[in-house]
Amino acid sequence: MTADPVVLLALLIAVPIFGGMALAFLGHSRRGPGINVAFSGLTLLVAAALTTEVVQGGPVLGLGERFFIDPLNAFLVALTALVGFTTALFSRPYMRIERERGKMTGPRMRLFHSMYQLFIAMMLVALTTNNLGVLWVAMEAATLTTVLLVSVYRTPASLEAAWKYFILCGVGIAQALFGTLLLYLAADRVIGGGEGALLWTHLAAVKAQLEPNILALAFVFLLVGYGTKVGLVPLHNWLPDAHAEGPTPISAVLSGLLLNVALYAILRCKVLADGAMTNGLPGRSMIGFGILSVVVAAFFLRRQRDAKRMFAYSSIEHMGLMTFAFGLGGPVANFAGLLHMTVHSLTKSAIFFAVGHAAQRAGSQMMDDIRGLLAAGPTLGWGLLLGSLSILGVPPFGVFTSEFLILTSAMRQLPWAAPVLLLALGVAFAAVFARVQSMVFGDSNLPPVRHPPALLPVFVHLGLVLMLGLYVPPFLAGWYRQAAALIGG
Amino acid sequence: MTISGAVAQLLEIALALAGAPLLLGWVDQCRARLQNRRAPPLVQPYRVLRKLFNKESVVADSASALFRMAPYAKFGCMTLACAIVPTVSTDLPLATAADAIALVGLFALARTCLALAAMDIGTAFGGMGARRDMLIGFLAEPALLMTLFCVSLITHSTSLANMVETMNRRPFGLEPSLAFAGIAFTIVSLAENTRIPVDNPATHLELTMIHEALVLEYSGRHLAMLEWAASLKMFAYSCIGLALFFPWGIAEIDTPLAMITAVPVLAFKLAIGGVGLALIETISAKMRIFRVPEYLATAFLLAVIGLLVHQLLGA
Amino acid sequence: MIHIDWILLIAGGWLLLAAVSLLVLRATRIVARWIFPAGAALGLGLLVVAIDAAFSPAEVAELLIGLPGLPMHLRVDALAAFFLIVIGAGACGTSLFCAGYFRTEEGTAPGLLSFEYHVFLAAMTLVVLADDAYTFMVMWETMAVSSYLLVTANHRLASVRNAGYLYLLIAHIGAIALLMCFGILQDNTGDYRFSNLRAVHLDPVWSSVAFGLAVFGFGAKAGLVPLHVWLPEAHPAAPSPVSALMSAVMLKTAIYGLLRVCLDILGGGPWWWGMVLLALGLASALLGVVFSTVQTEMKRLLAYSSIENIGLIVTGIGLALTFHAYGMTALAALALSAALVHVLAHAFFKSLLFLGTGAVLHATGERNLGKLGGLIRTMPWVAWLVLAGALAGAGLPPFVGFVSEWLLLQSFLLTTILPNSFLNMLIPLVAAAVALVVALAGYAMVKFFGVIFLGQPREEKLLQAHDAGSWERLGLLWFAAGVLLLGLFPTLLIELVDPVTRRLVGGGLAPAVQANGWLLLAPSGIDRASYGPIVFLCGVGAATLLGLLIARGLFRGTLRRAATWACGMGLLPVRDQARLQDSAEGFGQPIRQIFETFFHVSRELPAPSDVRPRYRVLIEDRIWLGAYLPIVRAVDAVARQVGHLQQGRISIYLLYSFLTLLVMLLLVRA
Amino acid sequence: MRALVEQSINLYAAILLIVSFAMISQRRILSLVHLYTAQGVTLVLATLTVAGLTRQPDLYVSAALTAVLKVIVIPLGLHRIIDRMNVRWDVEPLLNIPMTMLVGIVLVVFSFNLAMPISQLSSSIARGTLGIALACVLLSFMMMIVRAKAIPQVIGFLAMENGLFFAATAATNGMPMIVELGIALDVLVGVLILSVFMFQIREQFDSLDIRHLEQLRDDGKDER
Repeated sequence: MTADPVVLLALLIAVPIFGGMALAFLGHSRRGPGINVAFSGLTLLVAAALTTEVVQGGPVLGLGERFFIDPLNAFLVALTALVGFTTALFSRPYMRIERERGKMTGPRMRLFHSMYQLFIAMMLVALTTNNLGVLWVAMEAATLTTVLLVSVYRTPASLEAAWKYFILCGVGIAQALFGTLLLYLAADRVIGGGEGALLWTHLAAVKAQLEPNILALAFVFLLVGYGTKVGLVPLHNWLPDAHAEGPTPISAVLSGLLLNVALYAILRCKVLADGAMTNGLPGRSMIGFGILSVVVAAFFLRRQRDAKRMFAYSSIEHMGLMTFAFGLGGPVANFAGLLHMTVHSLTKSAIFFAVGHAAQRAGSQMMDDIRGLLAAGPTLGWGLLLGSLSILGVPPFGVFTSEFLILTSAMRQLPWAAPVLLLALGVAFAAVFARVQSMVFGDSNLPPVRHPPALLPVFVHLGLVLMLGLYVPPFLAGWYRQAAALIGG
Repeated sequence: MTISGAVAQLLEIALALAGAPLLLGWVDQCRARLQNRRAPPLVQPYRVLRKLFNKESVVADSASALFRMAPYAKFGCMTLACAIVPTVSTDLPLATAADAIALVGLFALARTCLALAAMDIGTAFGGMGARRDMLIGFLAEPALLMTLFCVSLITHSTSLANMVETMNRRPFGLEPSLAFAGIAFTIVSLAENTRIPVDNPATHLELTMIHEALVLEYSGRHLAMLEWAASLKMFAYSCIGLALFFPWGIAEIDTPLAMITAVPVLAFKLAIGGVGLALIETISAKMRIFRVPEYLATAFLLAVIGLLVHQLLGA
Repeated sequence: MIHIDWILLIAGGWLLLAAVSLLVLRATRIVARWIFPAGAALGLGLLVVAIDAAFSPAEVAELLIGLPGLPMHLRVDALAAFFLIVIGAGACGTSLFCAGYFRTEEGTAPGLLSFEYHVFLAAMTLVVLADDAYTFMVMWETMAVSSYLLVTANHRLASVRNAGYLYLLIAHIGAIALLMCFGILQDNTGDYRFSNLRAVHLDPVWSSVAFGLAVFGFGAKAGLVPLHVWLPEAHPAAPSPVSALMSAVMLKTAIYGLLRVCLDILGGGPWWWGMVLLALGLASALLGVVFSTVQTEMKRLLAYSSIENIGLIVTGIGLALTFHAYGMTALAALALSAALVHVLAHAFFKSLLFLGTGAVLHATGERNLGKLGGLIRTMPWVAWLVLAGALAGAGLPPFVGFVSEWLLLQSFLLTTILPNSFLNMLIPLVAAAVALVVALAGYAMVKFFGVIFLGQPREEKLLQAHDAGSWERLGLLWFAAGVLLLGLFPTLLIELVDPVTRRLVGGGLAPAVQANGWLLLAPSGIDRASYGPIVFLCGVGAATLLGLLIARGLFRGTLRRAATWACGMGLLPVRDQARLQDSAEGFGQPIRQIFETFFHVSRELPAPSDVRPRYRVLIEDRIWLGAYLPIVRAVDAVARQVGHLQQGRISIYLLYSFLTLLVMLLLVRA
Repeated sequence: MRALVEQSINLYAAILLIVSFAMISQRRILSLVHLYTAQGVTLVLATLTVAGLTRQPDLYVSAALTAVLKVIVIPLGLHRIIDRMNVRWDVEPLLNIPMTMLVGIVLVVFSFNLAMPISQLSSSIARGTLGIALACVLLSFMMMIVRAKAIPQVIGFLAMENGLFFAATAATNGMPMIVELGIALDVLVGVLILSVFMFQIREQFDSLDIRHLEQLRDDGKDER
């Protein structure tokens, strides 16, 4: 197919926005979930077409330089569209059951579906925009949409979670805005005012001339700001609450996509900061945040009794690991970090699907109430078991691949850091696997549910992760390499 | 292998089979004399064997084939042991088949067979005997091995014939490590041959008996084989000790005729040894079964100290 | 390139069988009668190919899959080939046994079991073939996971679940250590091929760190003290054929890794490396054997005995490393050969014993030694075949267990004066300890065989025990034959390990051995030491025959069968008479007394007034109580402290963010 | 004349700072809203001034936006909420007020010396005010930390937004139009959502004291 990539780019953003509007009216109907799936599928198709275009034709820069696709965001766009689609598939039966149990009502369904589409749209905007200001706006918008999704059950717990999510992320994002402002200030002196001064491509072109002092300040604000959304310790506190109390599909996309997008934003800024500064401050601060997150999250894992909460902490741990990798820099570590982004979001969303369904059947998210998933439903049990093994870094799944690269390259670059990380990983393994095993094995206590779960996505994701563990497609590897070089190999 | 070698081999085996009970008789006689009792005749062991061969042998209902094979297996092992140890000559075709370590393995094999056989019937005594015997075994084997190592560190060889030759050839000199080894060896061989102070073959007191508990279920020809094997074992041990620590007068490959003189020399040495053994048994008292580990541990330590001494003084 | 292709084909075949068995998930007959025998055939094939490969030059191959820029590199050299032989032999016999074993599904569908089983086999094969760190780690962990799934086959039992958890956890921590080890070895080159790791030159400190990590990582898999705790839990939990494979083959892959990293990649090191291994090996051997003598559960007993044997192997390797450090090639070769031969020996007899316990378990449903006994009458096949394994395990001639023991002691004995007087003091002590361990192993084996198969049945149900089926017999027979034949032809074993020792320490025993013909094993000159198992066996046989003839000739009496005299207890019912026998606890009691310090013993003694008095003694591992539980407690304490970070108040959370910002800003200003 | 106008910007900046301090010290919620409105007005004036000096049409638009949003819509909304829920007083803040003021002064000093080197580099006419803007941001941040009720927290959040807006105007003569619009939209939506929340919280916990929202925790003290 030879569609104009720019058109596809426009479609990519238009489709979900339109879907959101449509579902604002149709979301509550019986066909609502179907429509949701349809729009997500359409988005996925557009993304696929765009991807093929980029694979053949290379990077795209369009719509008055406002939007672009380069190796760094190409795979993230595809990933977002894919996970968005599979999550829509999963949420179809899931939300039906929730509705029959009275946890969801018609208006809430409408809210859920339209906000879901808008959320996807905002993430795609954030990923594809070339304008750092727009990036900020999109991030904020994505936060707002998800706030409503987290609190959709209107239970005290979900309200509390949503409130914390809103306030903490709002404040964080505000700091990011200040950072963006400083960036603009710095660019202002080099390129002169106007919108061009916020276009990443322009900034990247002149990054060496940007004033280091301002950039340092700006990067701090951006790191702390977007870092809050990445869930870096000690800015992470909203994350477990939001994941645990929202509907499972939302937990899946939050962990699988939103965190990635936030990290992506940090990466964009890091490129500029690195260009301007010579003292490698960005790298070091990211390493610090990364290690702290991994270690703290590992110990938090030991204390969890709520399944979704536990895997939320595991997300913190893995985002920390990626941050560490990017902070480490160098072709290998960057490559590994990008790979880890991919496999983590696939695996983690798959896990949330499995856990969510299990919790729905058990009628409780407490892990002590969930028993014998293998006996209850082999696909469910195996999905959770394999998913957890994969996320814990057991080969031949892709998570191991990236961890292997990250840790082996860290071992000689930061000999003191690698053991700490590995210790934390050991603790995390012990903590998570003990729980998972008790959930998966033994005799089942779960009643059946009326609608068969859509667990196909689980195995699609795990299959992809398995593939990435044994074989990375050349074009993907190519993107990773170029992106790694872009981030500063 | 040479003709003389074959001759020597056959001579040794014949000598062992014929002479082993005699040695037993001699020791008993000496002991009786030392304890001024009326001594049994020298040929008493032969009479015992004949008596047993003429009695009926009773086999337990629950006994498996293992039970009936064990006595012959033990007899075989002991015969081979006697065949390997250079008593009259070091030019033995069979000696290459097993060196010192393999010899220890041979003894262990025999012990294991008998222990299993004892457990086969499934009486309280059998199990008890097996347990005690294995206990002694696992302590005695390493000690025996260590004593042999002491010698082989000097001779740089573990093949018995070679060890004996080297010991024989080297100029007479005091070797402290050998002293330790010798004492250790004596202790071990007392334990291994179920003599006082470890065990008393003359009693059947269930609290104390070890070897007798093992063979309690045997009778008739099986018991005869076991008795004979026991005497062979004692013969073998004595010969090892004599050959390693008093290696004089043993024929070598280049001096086959020395065999003729070797036999009386051996008889003489054995007689002395028997007296010594009887003496030890007379002056020492039987110890409690729980003390045996300490006793054998002493032997083990002595042997190890022997090794260390050898290393310290440098060979 | 022929061998490696064949080997890959076989591994692929196993994977194919795995896939197929997923299709016939519940068709027990098909799985048992077709898939497992096919797997056995592949194992035999691997054995043959590997034997041929051992004597031919190294071959390499690349797979299409793997990391971008790092396809999976495979390589079969002498070392790999030797361990492939172990895998092939083990897989062949065990699969044969499995064909008869998995009649009923134990918690997991037979198809699934066979899937995990064959993936396990393939993974082990590829671990040995791997020629770059990534492939190695992937296969290593695949092996761990598949075996974990096999261990937890019967996951409805809590004990099995816990055992599996402990196993996978320790395996994973070991793998993490290996990860760090390879991270050091690749030394920032970003090139993980072993050829490159060999080429990299590390400074001594780093290489010693790498060595330490390798010992930790592989020790965790091999069950070296103090990382052995998973072994006695996992082996009893697993189905017996799986225990057999894990104990006989999987532990050996750890030995392989140790050799590969320490001797091949790092190319040896300072003398104290050897001492470290020596110490660890001896500790494991002693602890393992002492614990195995006091066990009351047959598979735990064997598991501890595995720890002991691994300890002996590692001791040999340590000795070899020491000699290698001083350039004493011949001695290093001798010690290494001893270790390798023991690898093979242990693979055979331990499989035999574990499979035997499997047959017993199936026939009686009883794993507690206190409830077994007298099975030699109801299941003669199993009993007599297992006897061979037990004797080999006790290190008795003429079985294979003795050969390795003999070689090991030789390598201690023929120590010419080392340039290090401290070592000269040490070596004899080590030799003494080894001798002690071997003797104790005999004790444990007598207990194992005697209590299970001899004496009177301690339960009525044992009288109905049925002997093993034909497939199971075939499997047992395979290993029993191996145990005997390998013991009778040690020269062949030496030929087999010769290429490996040449590869690793640059010297071999083959020439010296060939000089004396195939009858006689004399690795260092016939006048120094020699052992001829065949002559030995013939000698014993002939003498036994002689004894038999003499007895027959002289015997005048008659032979009569009668009930045993049990001190007048004959009036008791049979069951209570059987109670008079030594129990498993009783048999272990002397050892328990002598080595009291090893255990943490808690007794439950009956009071004089007890109506139904009972005596229970619980024996625990001091290491578990003293090292592991504190770690768990520490982690929990830290976790509790960390938990306070998330104490619910939003103001505090905002404060975190605020302070973080301020701190970062200060850092920037500074 | 021009000089005078330029200095007027600094005056507005000073007013903003004072208002921020007043907010910290103010207990009555209603007067908090008033202060917020005052802040908005100052902001509008400042924006207009800069617009007039730099002849930038964008700035007029953003000034208008500010006027509509932060002077009219949001304060009205807040008033209605306060009436509906009749919450007049904030409970005692977590940190007593004099203490807060002290910390606030420290923050001002800190942000001044942080912004000093940068504002030298700024090409804007109002470069000196960057430090003040930063100070406002940090002060509102602190206010959010110490206040224990939902509404003051929200007002703090909005004040923070104002500080940022002022920074944008002063330091860089305003962000590009598209960004300004986006930000304004986000703020609007955010306020809407927050007000919805406040009603929901109210009906769930029948109080706006956010110290009820402390059930999700991992320090083992939870009763779940």
